[in-house]
Amino acid sequence: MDAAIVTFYMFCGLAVVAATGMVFTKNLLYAAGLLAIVMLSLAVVFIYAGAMFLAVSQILIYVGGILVLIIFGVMLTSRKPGFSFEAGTHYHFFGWLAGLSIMVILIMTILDFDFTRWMHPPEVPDNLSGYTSIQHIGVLLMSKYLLILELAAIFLLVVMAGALQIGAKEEGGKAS
Amino acid sequence: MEQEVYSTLTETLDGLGTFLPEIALVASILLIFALETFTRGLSIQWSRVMGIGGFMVVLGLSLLQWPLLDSGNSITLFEEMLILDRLSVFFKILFSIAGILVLLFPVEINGEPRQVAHRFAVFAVLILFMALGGHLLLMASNLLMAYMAIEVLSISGYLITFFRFEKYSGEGGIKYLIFGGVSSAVMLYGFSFLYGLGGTLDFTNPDFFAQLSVSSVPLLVIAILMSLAGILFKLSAIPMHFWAPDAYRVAPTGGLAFISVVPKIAALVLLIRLTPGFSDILAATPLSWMVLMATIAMITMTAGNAAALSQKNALRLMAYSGVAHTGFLLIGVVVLTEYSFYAVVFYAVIFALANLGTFLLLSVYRLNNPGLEMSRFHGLGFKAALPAVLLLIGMIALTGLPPTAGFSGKLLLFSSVWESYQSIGNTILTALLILGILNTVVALGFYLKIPYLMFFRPLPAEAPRIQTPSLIIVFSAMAMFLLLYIFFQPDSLMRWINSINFAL
Amino acid sequence: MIPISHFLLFSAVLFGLGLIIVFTRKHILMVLMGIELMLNAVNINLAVFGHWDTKFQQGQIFALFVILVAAAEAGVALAIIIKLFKNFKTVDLSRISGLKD
Amino acid sequence: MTMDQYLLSFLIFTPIAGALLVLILPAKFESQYKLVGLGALLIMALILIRIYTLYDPQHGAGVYELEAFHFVEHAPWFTLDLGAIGSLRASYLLGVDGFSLPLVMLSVVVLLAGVVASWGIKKNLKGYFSLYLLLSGSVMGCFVALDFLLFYLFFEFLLLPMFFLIGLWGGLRREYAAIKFFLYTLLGSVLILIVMVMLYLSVQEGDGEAFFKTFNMVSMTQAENFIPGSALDPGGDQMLWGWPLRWVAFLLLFIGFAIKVPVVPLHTWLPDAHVEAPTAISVVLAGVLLKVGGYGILRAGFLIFPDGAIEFAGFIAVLGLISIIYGGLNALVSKDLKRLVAYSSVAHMGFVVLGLASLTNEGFSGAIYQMVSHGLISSLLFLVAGVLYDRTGDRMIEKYSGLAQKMPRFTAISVLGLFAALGLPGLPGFIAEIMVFLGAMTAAKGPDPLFSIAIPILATLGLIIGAGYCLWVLQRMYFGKFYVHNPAWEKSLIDLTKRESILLYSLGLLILSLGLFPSFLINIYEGTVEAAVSGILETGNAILNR
Amino acid sequence: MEALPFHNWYWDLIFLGPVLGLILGLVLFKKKVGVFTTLGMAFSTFFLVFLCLWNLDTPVTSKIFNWWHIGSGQNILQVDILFTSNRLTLLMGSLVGFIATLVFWYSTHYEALKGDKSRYYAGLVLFTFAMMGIVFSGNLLLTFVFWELVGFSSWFLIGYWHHKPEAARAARKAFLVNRIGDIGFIIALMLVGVYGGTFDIEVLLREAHSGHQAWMTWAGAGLLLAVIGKSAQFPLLTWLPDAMEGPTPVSALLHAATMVAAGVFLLVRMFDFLAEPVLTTAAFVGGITAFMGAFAAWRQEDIKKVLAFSTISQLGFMIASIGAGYPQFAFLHLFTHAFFKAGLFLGAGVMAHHANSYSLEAMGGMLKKAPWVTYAFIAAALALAGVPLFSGFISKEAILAGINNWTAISVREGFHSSILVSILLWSGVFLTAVYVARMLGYLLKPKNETAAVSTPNSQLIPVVLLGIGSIWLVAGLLPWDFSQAWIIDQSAESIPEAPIWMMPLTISLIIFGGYLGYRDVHYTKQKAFNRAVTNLSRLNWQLDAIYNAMIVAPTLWVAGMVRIIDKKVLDGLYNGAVAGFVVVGHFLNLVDRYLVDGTVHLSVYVVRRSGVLAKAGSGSIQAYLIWAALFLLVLIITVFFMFIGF
Repeated sequence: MDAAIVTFYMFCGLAVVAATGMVFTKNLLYAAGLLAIVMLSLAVVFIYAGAMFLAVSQILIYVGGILVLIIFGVMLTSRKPGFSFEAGTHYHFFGWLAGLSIMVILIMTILDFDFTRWMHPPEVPDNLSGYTSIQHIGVLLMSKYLLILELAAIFLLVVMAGALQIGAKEEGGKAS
Repeated sequence: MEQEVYSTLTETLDGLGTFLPEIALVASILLIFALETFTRGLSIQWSRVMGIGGFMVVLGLSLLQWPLLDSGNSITLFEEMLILDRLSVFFKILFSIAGILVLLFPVEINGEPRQVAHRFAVFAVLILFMALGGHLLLMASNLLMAYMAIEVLSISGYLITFFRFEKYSGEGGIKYLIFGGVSSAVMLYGFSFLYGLGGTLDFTNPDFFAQLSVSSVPLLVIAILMSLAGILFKLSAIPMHFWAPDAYRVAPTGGLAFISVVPKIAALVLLIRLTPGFSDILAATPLSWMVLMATIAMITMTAGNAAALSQKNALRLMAYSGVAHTGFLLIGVVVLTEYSFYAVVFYAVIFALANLGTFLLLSVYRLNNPGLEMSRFHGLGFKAALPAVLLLIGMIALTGLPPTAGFSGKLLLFSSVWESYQSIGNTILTALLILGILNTVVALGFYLKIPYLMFFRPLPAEAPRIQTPSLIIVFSAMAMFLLLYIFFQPDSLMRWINSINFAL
Repeated sequence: MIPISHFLLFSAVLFGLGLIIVFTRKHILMVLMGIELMLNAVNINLAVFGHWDTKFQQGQIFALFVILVAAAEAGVALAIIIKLFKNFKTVDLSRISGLKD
Repeated sequence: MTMDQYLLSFLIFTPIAGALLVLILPAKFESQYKLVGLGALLIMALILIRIYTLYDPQHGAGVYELEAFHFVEHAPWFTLDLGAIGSLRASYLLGVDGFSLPLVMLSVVVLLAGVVASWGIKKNLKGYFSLYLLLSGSVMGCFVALDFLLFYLFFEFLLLPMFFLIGLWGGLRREYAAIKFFLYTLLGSVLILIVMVMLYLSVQEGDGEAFFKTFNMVSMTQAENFIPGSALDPGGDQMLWGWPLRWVAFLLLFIGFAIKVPVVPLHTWLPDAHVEAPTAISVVLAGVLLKVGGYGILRAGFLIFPDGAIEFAGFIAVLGLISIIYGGLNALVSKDLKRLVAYSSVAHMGFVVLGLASLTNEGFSGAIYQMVSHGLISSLLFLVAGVLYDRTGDRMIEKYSGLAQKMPRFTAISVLGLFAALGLPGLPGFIAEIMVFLGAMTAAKGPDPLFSIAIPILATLGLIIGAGYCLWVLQRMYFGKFYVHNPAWEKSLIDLTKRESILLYSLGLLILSLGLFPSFLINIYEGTVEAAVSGILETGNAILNR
Repeated sequence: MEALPFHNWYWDLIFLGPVLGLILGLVLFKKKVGVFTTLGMAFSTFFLVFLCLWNLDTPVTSKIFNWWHIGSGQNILQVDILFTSNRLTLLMGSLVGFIATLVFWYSTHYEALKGDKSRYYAGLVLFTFAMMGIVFSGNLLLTFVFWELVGFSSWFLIGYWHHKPEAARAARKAFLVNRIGDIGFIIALMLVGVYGGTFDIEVLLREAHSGHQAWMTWAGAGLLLAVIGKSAQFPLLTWLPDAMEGPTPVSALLHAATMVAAGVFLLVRMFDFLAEPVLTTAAFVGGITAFMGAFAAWRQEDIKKVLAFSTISQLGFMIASIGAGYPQFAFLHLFTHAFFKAGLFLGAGVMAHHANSYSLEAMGGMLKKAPWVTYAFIAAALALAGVPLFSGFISKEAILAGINNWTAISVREGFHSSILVSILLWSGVFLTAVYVARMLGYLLKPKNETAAVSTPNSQLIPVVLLGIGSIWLVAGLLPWDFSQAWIIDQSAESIPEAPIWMMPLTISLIIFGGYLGYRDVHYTKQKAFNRAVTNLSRLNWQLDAIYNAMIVAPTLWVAGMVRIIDKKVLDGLYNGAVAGFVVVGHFLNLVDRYLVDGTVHLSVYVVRRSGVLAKAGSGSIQAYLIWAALFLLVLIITVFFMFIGF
């Protein structure tokens, strides 16, 4: 077996194990760490899917941004004496029932599906032969997806403003 | 490659001319931000003026787009990202009007005055932003675009929900957010399969559905069902409605009026655009689109009504009312005939109008009764008759009784169901019809509850004084008048709708 | 060449685990993490399907925007959670229930 | 006089204008509101007199041809383009024929009586009189509208004012009663709505250039206006759940109106609503609103679906019979005077249903006559109950005895009312009932096995029961030793005041003259009845034997 | 005699005399309203008698106007105001007028009517007016109108003393029982109107004459039922004794000429219309009633009750006679009966005034107190008993002869039970003698009271006149030969021969009965059998109790049940419908709990039951999510099953 393929399955396994750990761990910080592991593993998986750009973004935004945000959140919301990073569970029966059944159904349907269309490697159009996928994506972002990109910019701006307004301290000494 | 980039950019530039309303929205957002940042902060009045001005401009520009498009025409923009047709323009106009009204609502933000001004500026921006999301979703012809637009609507919704800055704001907001997050994740999962099986994200592309229908298997059904989850979430249809009561309970009334109208109608339009394709590809599977949507519609309207019956809070009641109305709106996409298309568009307009008017009036009552608990409506009808009577009209319109346009809407909707039953003969349509009509009766039970309390219960001794901001009364009166007028002259509205091209 | 179905199965498992986390964990941040997990699962799908969409790379770009939106959402969530924590002194979802009929 | 063309519109809009006037007048003029109400009703009465003098039965019978209607007003209302299936047209179409004119006349009288009876209302006059006038306008509209949508509009419009009038000015359990009334009637109107939808999608009319789907009720009566192949096409064979669709539609329509009539077992809203409503509203409810149901069965049910009418005549007759007996028996054991009158209404309206079901000249005549006579009689009786209630605030039969000694004039008018209710000859109820009996007997000759001779014969039992409760009330309340439950009432029990006397005596006089000179009324509608009956039998049998 | 040309305004004179008198009296001189009314009545009566003289044998039917009609052309159903003048109606009208005049006159000084008599006279006038209407009406529907009006005015007059609870009850009972009979009339009307196509009596009679049809039998049966009610025949006879609660003159009018006579008159009038089975039934009904009434009269304590039951019994004779096919004899008896019964009642009224009571015990020594009245009373009583030389003898003889003949024919045809009617009638004759003698015995029992009260002329003269009217001359010249009675139309039908043994038999029965009855006054021994008979007689065979138990109580029970159905079931259905899809098991519980609290509470209840959707248990967002997911799952699984082919 090809070493690359083994690596792929390893990382897949790692991610699944880490995610399963997230399900069971009591400690929030552990969970955050496990999530980081999942995301990093995913970055590897993305590479196997031929999505280099995405892999990089994954590490940058997810691990560097979102996860940090979450850890911030964990810290900020545990400013209580005697607080451990414990987080309990509930809805054991129905939660697991719903989640597991959906998972099983998804797995079953995927196994059921005939993927012959995706057996052959993708064809690269002639006019793109000179570009790497990252370059191509860059160009696309600035041309075809320009609108979305701009939208995303506005999106982030507004969300930031809103989030700031919400998260900001109350003025006039009413801050708690 | 360069050439392609060049042509794409040229096309994008050319397209900007038909993108003016959205540009105006963005411009107003930026303008408010700029003024907020570079001056000492906008006063409430100024934010209001800016926001309303923005919406006015958008309204004007949208109106200009109307004659631009002949009834048959549609323009695709930005490399098949967007599609501009009369349907979207029609609702853009509606959204702008709604936006203007929403910014007129009394300010319900808690806090110290200067902060309130800041917050209101952001609030105005969020409303504008939500309108932008609405516009984009109306025009979306691409799953990516649709996703982005839905997220714009969602996130601005979460934020707006918080914008009373009271104790429970956080709870309502976070519930909304978690529910929205999960449902958009589910939807995305569905989208990912649609994308994978269809080969493209552009659902106006004939290839998309052609490819999809090749693979008519359980996976496809699941993908469609999961994609629907997000759309149903925006529509607040069952089972994706659970966020509504809590979010409605805390959101500022104005924002609420917008949340209850814009995402719903925009998502409906998306659904209308998807319906022909979906029902075609599902035709090969045992699950028929008609049965699926009819079931969801029936459950939605029934459960919404049933749940609304027990509510003790006007806002939660309105939330469930919205759910029930979603059920009725979904009737339109059960069978997308030309008639039902007209009917559902008509109904959507009436619903928006009635909802806006009702929320306007509720905002009046909310000044003294921040939670809008029904127990504090007792006897208010005699204290201030005019808003009470207007509210009564609004509620009648929401119920769907004459002499309000709510009745005309329901009449057309039911007629369309009957008409398609006549031509198709599927019994689920009769079930839908009967259930829908019975639900109208049930709906009366809760819609009349507030007027009932206002007129039939004695005024408590320590009743609060009712402030009646004249502007709001005037606008709500106009809304109610319109509802009455459209009942008597439905063709005045229908003429517009008729000129929307059904072929999409 | 790894079969596409393996990617998809992997993503399905992650998605399911995310769902279970969302359903069963009491802590809001855990729920958020669950959502992120689900979004990641989606991204795998998008990326792997995007591999065949060489012309427009829609999958990757979609995934990119998903990450972007997820970040924004997390930001908003955090802001709300902080406020929530101020008011309720807890982030335990089972104990945040001020809004009931 | 050109104004004569618009008499019906005036009839509708005079009270509505009055309602607006009441709304506009500031609270300073509160004591004048009732005068506005009275004025509006008096103007309506004048308009009615004008209509009556101009009405010439020779001009036409109405029913099937718009030209044969009287005082027709026809204006476009709206036209909706519905895409591929064509356009939909509603019009402002008014007109009266022999069916509607008697009821219009009745309504004006009863509403006038109601406004006089409202003199004593103390609470929130503005609301009361504006709603009352609104109700008056809607009632008029119901009877003169010939466009189904317009009719439906007015029909629904009866609902809300009534809801508030009962719910705000009613008795102790007024809210329960109001809601019950509302839900029941709404259910009925929803059923009617379904059929209306089916109908307008099936019926078309042309204006020379194009065809329109139409709400025109007169067009709906003619088979050739149905679009071939449409759901309700008489020539087609559309089925729903194994039943011909036209039958289903007819039944829905019938049930919808039967709630309003009310027909047992759909009547339970009525006793509550009547008992709890204020006097004037009970009067209007019994005197006018129930007739809308009967009128609807006739105008919308029987004329548009003659096949259904023939098919279900036996069934409907049985329902009418049950109403007669059932309502009577209930009245027999009622302890509350108003409840007794309310149940007697159920019984009396049962005669209307039976008469209609007979599908004969006699039956139809009797049904219309019964509607008018019951309108007046029940109004009188409710006013009588109201007089007592005004004095003491209690209507329990057992709490009074020997009232005749204290209140002879009141007793006299009560005797008239109660004997009219039990169908004493010389009073209008008798004429109506005998006509209904004749009609039912004629129908029993027909082939319908369900409509057997037992129906008219059993229906006569209703007369005994009616005599039973009427006389029992007289014996228990008015005769015997004077006794009242509460000694304090002795002082408050005075004989009729001048206003009450005028009101009650003039109603009594009307009842008496209707009983003695029935031709006055019969002349108005006999042509219409004949045209309708022969038309229903002809087209109905043609459809059924197709 | 040459007939007079008949003008329509004659009817005005006949009908409006008393009415005008009443109005004039009310307007001019309220205190003397009785006098005016009497004069008016007398005028009309004179006119009628005058018409009798000239027009007796020239039937005239005049149409006054068309009251209403239905339909047109061939199908028209006309209801005209028709009045018929023929032998029967004119005679009856004169009789009614005569008796009414006397009663009106008598009432002017009737002491028990204190103060304002306008209400009383209005009632009387209406009563007479309605009776005249029945008599002359040529239209069956119109007859019914007057028929009911008679009922109404009897209700009014019986309940004249409305403050007396018994009077009020009696009035209601009278009207209600009559109403039951009227059902028959209405059914007859329906059949006549629908199958006959006209209400014109003459036309109907003509039609029936040319051949009976099946519907006529039923219509006739309906009419018989109506007559049974109005003429107080078995089984609807209980109201008449109670009707004694009204003023005595009213009783006189009611028993003699108006109310109960109307029934017999109707049968006579419609005789040709009645089919064979109806007549047979009538014979039996009459026979039974004649016996029952006579028996019930036997041991009554109250003189008015005795008279009331005697009326019932005598009416039974008449109905039986009609049933046997001899309407003329019935009419003859009606005629004679009118005189002597009015005399008896009016006399009883005077005597009761003297004795301050209607009790038989108190009646003694009347001969001293009011000799003329008593003589007249005795004459009338003897006529009632059918003693020869009095009018009653002639008419009763006629009836018995008729019955005898009928029985003979019937038995010959194999209808043996017809003998029963004969036996019943003969026993009736016997019992009549018994109770008359008993009554007279009480009356003549010496008593030492001398509180003489003078009798006003207005009362004395009518009583005496009626007493005179009780002798045979009123009926015919020969006191023993009924066939020569001047009322009998010799041409009309065959007059049966009375068998030779009949007259001796009747006379001996009367003598024997009279003896027994006279002894009964002094009969004091309390034997068990005697007590039982007394109870049975006095309580009129327990009919009231039986009817109460068998009809009234069940009706009220049914009504109560219906009420419960209405409240529980139908209201419950409504409330249940509001409740929606609540499981059936909860249904009854629901009705009980929420019947009163009503809709609003109910809807809340519904939602509490079905509100899982709103609450999802805990109100937590994750529960919501799980619900949504489960919903999705259900959908998906359904779809999978669809794929499999479920």
